[in-house]
Amino acid sequence: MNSTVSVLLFGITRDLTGQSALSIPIQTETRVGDLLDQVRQQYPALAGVRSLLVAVNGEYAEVDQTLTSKDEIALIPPVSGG
Amino acid sequence: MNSTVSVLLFGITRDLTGQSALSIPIQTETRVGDLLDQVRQQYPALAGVRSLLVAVNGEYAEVDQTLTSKDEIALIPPVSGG
Amino acid sequence: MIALTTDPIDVASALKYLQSSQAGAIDLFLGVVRDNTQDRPVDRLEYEAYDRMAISEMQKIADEAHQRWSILRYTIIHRKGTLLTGEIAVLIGITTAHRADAFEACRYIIDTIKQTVPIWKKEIFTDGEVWVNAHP
Amino acid sequence: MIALTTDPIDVASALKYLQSSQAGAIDLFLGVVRDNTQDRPVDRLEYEAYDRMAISEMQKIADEAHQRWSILRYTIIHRKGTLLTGEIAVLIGITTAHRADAFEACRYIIDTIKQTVPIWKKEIFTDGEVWVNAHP
Repeated sequence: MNSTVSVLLFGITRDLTGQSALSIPIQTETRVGDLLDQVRQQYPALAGVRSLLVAVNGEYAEVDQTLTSKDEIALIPPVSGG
Repeated sequence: MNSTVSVLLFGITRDLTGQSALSIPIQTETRVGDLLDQVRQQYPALAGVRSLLVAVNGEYAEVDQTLTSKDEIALIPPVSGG
Repeated sequence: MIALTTDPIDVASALKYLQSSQAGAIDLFLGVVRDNTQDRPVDRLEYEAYDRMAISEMQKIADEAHQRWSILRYTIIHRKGTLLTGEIAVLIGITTAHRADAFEACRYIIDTIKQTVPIWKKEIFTDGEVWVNAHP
Repeated sequence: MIALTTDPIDVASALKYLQSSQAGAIDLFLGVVRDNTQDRPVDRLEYEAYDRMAISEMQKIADEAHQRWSILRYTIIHRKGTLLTGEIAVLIGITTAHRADAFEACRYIIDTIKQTVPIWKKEIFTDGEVWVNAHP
């Protein structure tokens, strides 16, 4: 079963892509690591970012976590709050 | 040459002696340690105080510092500010 | 109390909130917007947050601090939106019975906020802009 | 800025004083009068100082902190006279470019004040009074 997830963008990732969310096709059993590979392939501009983490439903996710189309997914570039 | 110094009291030392200053006779070359001995002899009530330091002209003094009648001398019981 | 706000941070109400009948110490940390740059003066800063996650991450940090130290009251307020240099970007206030707990908890919270909370800061110059920390 | 005062400590004016154009961090520590006693509730506290020496000892501590850390502005205000529980007995404020300096200097100052500054505190109960720290 193929579907599409929306990936929220913030900070530099939004500026580099010119978008505030990306539509990324995922297959069943797509993992966080696979999503990151796909995002980097589709948006080579993101290579300049020092590190990219993924949040799933508002929590930092490990690379082997499996994604579903119901998840709220976000790319987290290096934070600079405080 | 004998003279008298006034020793300022604060906190518990004032309460124990009922005075805000003591008149203590000193000889030439009296040192801080001698003064403390004399104070303790004249006012045995001060024995209950955990520690007594001496300030000379607003500075903590060592026991071997020599006193003159012009010095401003104070007993410093354990502090509890802050 | 945890907040993410576009309004200027009100130190006086934070202090009022931090009062406690058993309070012996209050440590209040203010992170102030500073002009980091050497040659190019910063015009303003833009703070952006992934709101939902920023709040839950700040809550996790506060919960962890509660586990580690004896805290009577706390507040963490982070600003977002446009800030000028000199403005308060973050306030952390900790009320404890004993001062060591207040200092240690406060420092733990600000150090951890800077590592994990999804908030991003962009420095805006007259001739360009830079996301802080993003590049190698 | 160092002060010993019988007036209530005004946190807002201290904060105003601590502003600096290069400020990145302000750590503000408040020592609050606490009821230390288990069984006997404290009615009030009396703080007494050897004024001249208290001020010069606080100045020495501030000078030493200036040597050790990079401090932009500081204030130390100690209250004396009659205080009720919940009132601020001491305020220490440190403004720095970087937060580690603010935390470390602030903590050094309050720790050292408690060791060396000639200020004494008496707890007053309905049925007696005790000078804190004086007895073995």
